Amino acid sequence: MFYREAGQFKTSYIQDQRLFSIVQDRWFIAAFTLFAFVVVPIFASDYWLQAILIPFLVYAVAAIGLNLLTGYCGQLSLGTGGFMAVGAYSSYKMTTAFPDLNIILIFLISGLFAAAVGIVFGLPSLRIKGFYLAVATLASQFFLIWLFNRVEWFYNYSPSGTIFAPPRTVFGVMVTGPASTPEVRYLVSLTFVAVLAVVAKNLVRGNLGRTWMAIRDMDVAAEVIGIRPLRTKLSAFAISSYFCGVSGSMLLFLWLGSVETIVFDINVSFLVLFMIIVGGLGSILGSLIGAAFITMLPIILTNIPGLLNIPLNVELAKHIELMIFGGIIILFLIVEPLGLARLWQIGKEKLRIWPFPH
Amino acid sequence: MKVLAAIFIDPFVEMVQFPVFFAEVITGGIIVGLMYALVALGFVLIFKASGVFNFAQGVMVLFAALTLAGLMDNGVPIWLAFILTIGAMILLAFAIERMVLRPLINQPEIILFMATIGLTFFLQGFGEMIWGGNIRKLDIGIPQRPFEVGGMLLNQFDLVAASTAAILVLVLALLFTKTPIGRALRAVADDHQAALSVGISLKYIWVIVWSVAGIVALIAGIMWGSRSGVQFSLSLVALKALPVLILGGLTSMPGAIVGGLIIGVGEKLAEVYWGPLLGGGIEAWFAYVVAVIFLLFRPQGLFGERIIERV
Amino acid sequence: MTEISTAENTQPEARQLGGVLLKVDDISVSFGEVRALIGVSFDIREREILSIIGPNGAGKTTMLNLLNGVYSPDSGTIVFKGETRQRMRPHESASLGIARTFQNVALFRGMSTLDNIMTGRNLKMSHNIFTQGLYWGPARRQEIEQRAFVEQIIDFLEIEAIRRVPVGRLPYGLQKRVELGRALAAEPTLLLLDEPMAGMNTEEKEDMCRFIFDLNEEFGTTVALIEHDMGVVMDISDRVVVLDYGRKIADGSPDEVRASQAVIDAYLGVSHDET
Amino acid sequence: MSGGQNIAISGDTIPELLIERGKAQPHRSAIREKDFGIWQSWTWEQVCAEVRAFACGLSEMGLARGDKVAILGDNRPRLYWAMAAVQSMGGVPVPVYQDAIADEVSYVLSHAEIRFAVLENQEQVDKVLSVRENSPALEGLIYTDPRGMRNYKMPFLHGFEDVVERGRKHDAAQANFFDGEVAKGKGSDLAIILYTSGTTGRPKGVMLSYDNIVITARNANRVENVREDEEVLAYLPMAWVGDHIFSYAQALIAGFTVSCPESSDTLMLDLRELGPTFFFAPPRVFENILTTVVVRMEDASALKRWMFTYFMEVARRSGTNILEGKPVPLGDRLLYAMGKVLVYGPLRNTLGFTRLRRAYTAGEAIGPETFNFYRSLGINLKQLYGQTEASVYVTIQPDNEVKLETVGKAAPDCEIKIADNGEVLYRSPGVFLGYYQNDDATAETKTADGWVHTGDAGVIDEDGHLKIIDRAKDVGRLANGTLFAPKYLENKLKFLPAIREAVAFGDGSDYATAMINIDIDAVGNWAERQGISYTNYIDLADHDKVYELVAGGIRDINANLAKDPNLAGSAIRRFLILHKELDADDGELTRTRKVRRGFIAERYGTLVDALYSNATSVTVEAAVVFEDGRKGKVKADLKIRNVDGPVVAEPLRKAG
Repeated sequence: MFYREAGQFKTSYIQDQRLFSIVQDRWFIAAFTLFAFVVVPIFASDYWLQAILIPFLVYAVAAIGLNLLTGYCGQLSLGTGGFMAVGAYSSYKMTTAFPDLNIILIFLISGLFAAAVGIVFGLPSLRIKGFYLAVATLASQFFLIWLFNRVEWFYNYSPSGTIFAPPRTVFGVMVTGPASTPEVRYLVSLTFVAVLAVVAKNLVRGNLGRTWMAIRDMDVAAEVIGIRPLRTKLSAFAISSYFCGVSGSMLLFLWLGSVETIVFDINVSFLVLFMIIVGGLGSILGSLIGAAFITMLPIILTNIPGLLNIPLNVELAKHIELMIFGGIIILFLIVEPLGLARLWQIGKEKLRIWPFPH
Repeated sequence: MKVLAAIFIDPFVEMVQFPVFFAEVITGGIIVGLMYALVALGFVLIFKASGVFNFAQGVMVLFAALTLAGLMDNGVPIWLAFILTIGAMILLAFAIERMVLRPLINQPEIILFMATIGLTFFLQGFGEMIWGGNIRKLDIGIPQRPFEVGGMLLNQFDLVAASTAAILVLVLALLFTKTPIGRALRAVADDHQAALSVGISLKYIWVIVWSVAGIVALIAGIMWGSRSGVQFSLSLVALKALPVLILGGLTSMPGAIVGGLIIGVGEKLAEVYWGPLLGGGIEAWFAYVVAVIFLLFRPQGLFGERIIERV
Repeated sequence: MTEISTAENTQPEARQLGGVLLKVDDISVSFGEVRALIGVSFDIREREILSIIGPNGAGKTTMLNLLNGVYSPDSGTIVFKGETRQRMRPHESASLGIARTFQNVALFRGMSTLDNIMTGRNLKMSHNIFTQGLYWGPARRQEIEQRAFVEQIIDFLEIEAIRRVPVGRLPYGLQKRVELGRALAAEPTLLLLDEPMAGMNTEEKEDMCRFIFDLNEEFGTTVALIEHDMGVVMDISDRVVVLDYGRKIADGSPDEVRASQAVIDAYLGVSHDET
Repeated sequence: MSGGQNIAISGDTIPELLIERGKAQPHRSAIREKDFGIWQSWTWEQVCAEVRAFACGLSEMGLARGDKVAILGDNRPRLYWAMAAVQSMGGVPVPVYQDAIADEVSYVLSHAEIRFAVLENQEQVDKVLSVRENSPALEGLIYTDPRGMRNYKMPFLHGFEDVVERGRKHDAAQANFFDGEVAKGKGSDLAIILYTSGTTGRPKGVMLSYDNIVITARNANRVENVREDEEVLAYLPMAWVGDHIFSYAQALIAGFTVSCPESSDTLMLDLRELGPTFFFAPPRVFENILTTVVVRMEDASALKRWMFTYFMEVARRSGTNILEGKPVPLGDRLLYAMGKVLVYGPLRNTLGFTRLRRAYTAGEAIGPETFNFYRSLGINLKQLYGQTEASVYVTIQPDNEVKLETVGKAAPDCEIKIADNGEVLYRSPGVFLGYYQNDDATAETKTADGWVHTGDAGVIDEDGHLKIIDRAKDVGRLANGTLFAPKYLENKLKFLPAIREAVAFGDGSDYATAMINIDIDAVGNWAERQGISYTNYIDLADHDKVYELVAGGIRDINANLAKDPNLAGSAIRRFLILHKELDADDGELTRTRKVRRGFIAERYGTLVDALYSNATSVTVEAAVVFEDGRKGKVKADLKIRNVDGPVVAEPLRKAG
């Protein structure tokens, strides 16, 4: 309805292949970005930032990462939590070892560690597929968590086994540690999400992304046209883990401030998996939507009884929440396996050809 | 040098020096292994017949145990509680077939897999909502008395558990090979279309399989439950059953047993003899790593059917 | 088809076939008890269109799978461009310049026509993650270049209209065409087509024939294809190899093959879909 | 200067203008072609270079001044360049309809003594090769698309690029040759020969001079305020004068960009992408688009359909007025504004008309619904009246003076007069030189003092708008001398939804009458709503209510006619509804579904007589060909109905 595409013709492939080729879309994105960067930090309460927006952003990065691996390359992984842990712990080690190193830089490097680990645990994908692989990734999950639990070196021998985000500044602004304001941490997280999302989008629309999807859709045919299965899968594992790693660092430094290994246990892996199922497998946008949905859900669920002032003891609420979670996942798989992103896409198409139905 | 010795020499020396203890460790491993096998069996059943990798098997174990324990705590006589629980599991099977499997028929198996993960959450929430989240004791009167054989301590309970597992496997094996249902199940497993064409209702098959899996889960639940109480952690046992499963091969019942034993024993040995070196607690991942390394050399598992790519 | 329509007013040069491009030497392969191919030998010559025919289960597809490394022979050798090899991975054969299509279309269903064919260019593209992630510099440039090349294939196969359509939604005939496009994108020296016209109506078959002719003409691509429609085979082939129960029973020009007693027997022996 | 920001360029011939344009705006895009998925563009500078090179190449091949060069193919940049190149060398391009069959092509080739032919692709090459021997003058063929040409080894076949190459060398050798040749051209020179597919006999080659084309185009650009930022889709045949003026001459003079679609079957998509600002199409195209809109809306959700119909109603009420800046009640303005967001805007977008500043239609009478539909959407759709012989423009509807039934006012510098027999004559700078090698034809069409017979009968209404009423030869007079234009009446009748076909009589009689074919679908629906049951066409056609319906329509038409003093007399007094649908298989219609009045008049003589008696019914027995080809007879009693129109005695008496 709002689209006016007549006359938006392309005279070069550059125009034709740009990220948002429709003018109206570009306006929308611009407006939205402005809103997210300017309006939100001004008006959002600390609760909103700390309890909803920042977690959302942190998980969004992980979700994008997992979607690259599972949604685009078709390799189901249950090891997300482990890779996030690698990011968190490696950045913790780095920043405590080199306090002067720019924290942003550390985030980016921590991703590399996760990527390396990802490659190691991706190796089995050469030989094993599907469920077997999924289980293999569980191995990484358990092993890594165990590792960070047992090897005191990782948490600098602190008796509690907890790691803390030390105060660090960027351009004189305090971005981590107890003294940092939620606004700042929100903005940093948002920047990471924005940049990484674009990077991911570029990857999947480029040659690499196509080879991933080729492997996903029909690996035999893919190999026949010259795609090297191992290299392709490993690249997916590496990049996916990179995203998860950065997400892990963000979780420690920009959200919680202090974590123990329990934070990264198997349930995180499931949580992120749910995000991409609900959001949409094989869609970057979907990863974001899914992350938003799953982070909001519990908050909504816990608030509903309050709003309807139905007395509900905490434990019961917890159980119901679990049920609803599971229910929603099954529902989505049945109703719209391609997730919310698909619904969004359909809606957009309808607007483009409005008033015609198809 | 010291380290290498600690890894490659000392443990074995130890084993030889204290054979009885070693034997105890082994038997302990076997028992645990059989318990794993019990859980793994549920997976295999469902996977064989419906091609679904039922991640929820573990929670079914918890659910079954919870129901049984819950009923008994409310004064229901054991035999009735047992029957009621079985009924509940069959009901559950129906519900799952109707609400999850049927709508998702012909979907890629990975989707079904994810659905069972959703199911896991749902069942856990459901079970705990009804019976509460706190730990329950489950005592169905299996004697726990320890006794000694050839100098090593054994527990009657363990023997019971072991034999139950063994019997169960035997029964299932018969069910699958001898009865018409079993043959039908296998037909479905091999080729849905074929199965349908010979007039076997998929729906019917699935309900049966999931019911049987439910009952298996109940048994496993009883075993684990009476051992270490009924609580959420029970469903984690399932996670441990996964490596057993891929080790044995997703489609092989003997595989599940053997896999269970290997994992059980291996894990115990590793924990006892090598664990200390690594700061202990290695059974958290040992099973997985073993399984993965093994898979690298035999992707289809011990007894799994070979996957051949058709072009 | 092209040739016919212009026959009366042109002097089409006699098709001169080059030297041997690929040599199959005494190949045998079996799966378990099944002996799929037994001591088969023949060669494919540069710039020719070679048809491999035979009753169902004669081992035709298996032969293609051997040629591009999906299977490896139990015994015998394959010499391609002068180099002998026992076994190799499909992606290696792809980088050597062998492309193929499949009997039952093997497209990447999640992708559009354009992306499918673009994927066919993967060997021509770099894998630098950083430039791709930023969609900047070389990465962007190569995307543009390859797009331009792919568009020529789209133009060649006359599928402009379905450029953006997810291949899953396309009718069978068009899917086959897209798959051919994906194979062509690799600029192969040897193109293996597994029943390119199966399940097509007459018109689609004519189109497909035209494309096979044209690509053989324009790009000088050598084509080895499996086909059941004898009319087509006799029409477009320079030479024909006939397999029956894993053995080669004839090999030669369409006319020679048509005359061969062995072939006649083989085809009388089987009573089904041929021609 | 029109459009303000336009850069005016001077020059008498197309080549001069092209060079000027190239100098004036070297880097502005001149032409585009949807190819390989994007709109490949060429700047004026590049176009000049291509034309220059190709021109030199042609003369290398021996093209001499005055030589005729055929251009055959879809709208393609290279073919347009070829035209310009030929003109630069003093040659005469002769575009041929790309879908013409071999012997039509053959006729043009030989009649115009073509020496060279520039052909789009293998298909066209094959076509020409098949008839080559009939035209001895033909020396060289040039093809622009090498696809499939590999095996064509004839010496007289050349690829476009090769010719360009040769041209470049030649140009490098003697740099000022090209400009020299261009300089030789004069405004009065023959610029192009356009063959008009005459309704009867062989096509005639209309010779147009540079003056004809350039001056006409300049005028058109001025009055229609055509600017250099226009976008035009060149999709109508290059051999048709319209395309030559709109997307060749006017484009060059105004300096706007012309775009060629990818292929005929992607036309609508390309149209949507391009979003032209300047669009010409014959009525049927507009009608087809409207039909698809209706069809596509049918399977929309109920809510959407309601919204659509509601706002289209709003548009029908006030859209046109708003477009023409007439006063409209505030309420409607608001509704219309809302509709713009919800319906009109999106609809124009999906049709590709978002940026449309003006759209033209001509050639046939356009139906009221269609015409009003577009105008009510805020699309400035206008009718014009033109001919190849006039370099298109004879009359055009000025903005805000658009009337459905007229074709507008005289184009600039164009004089119009109506001959006594009602035929329209015009004289304008665009008037053609003559028919190529057909002086007789020229003589009978064009008077010594430059007036051209259009062959159409028309009248000029009070505010000076020309109204075309029929072919001149078909126009007759009633006994009392008032003008009688059957086609005009028939069109008016046909535009009634209830009527499918109509045949009007009256020449030499006291009053006009008509035979009607009802539209079985439209009337059928209406009948169901009225609760009228019927079994088949005859049954329905015979129904009194149906007669009533038709009579009502005719009454309105008569009222409408009464407004026009020239036509008031020809009100329809009596009519009957035919017992069978007129059918091409029975020879009652031409294959293009035009009624063959004469044939019908004699076949149904009895009916005609009855119409002019005062019988109230007549028995008819007509031969029909059934579906299965069997011939048979149908017998029926047909009612004849009088229509009591408004009394229009006055003009009758005057005329008498």
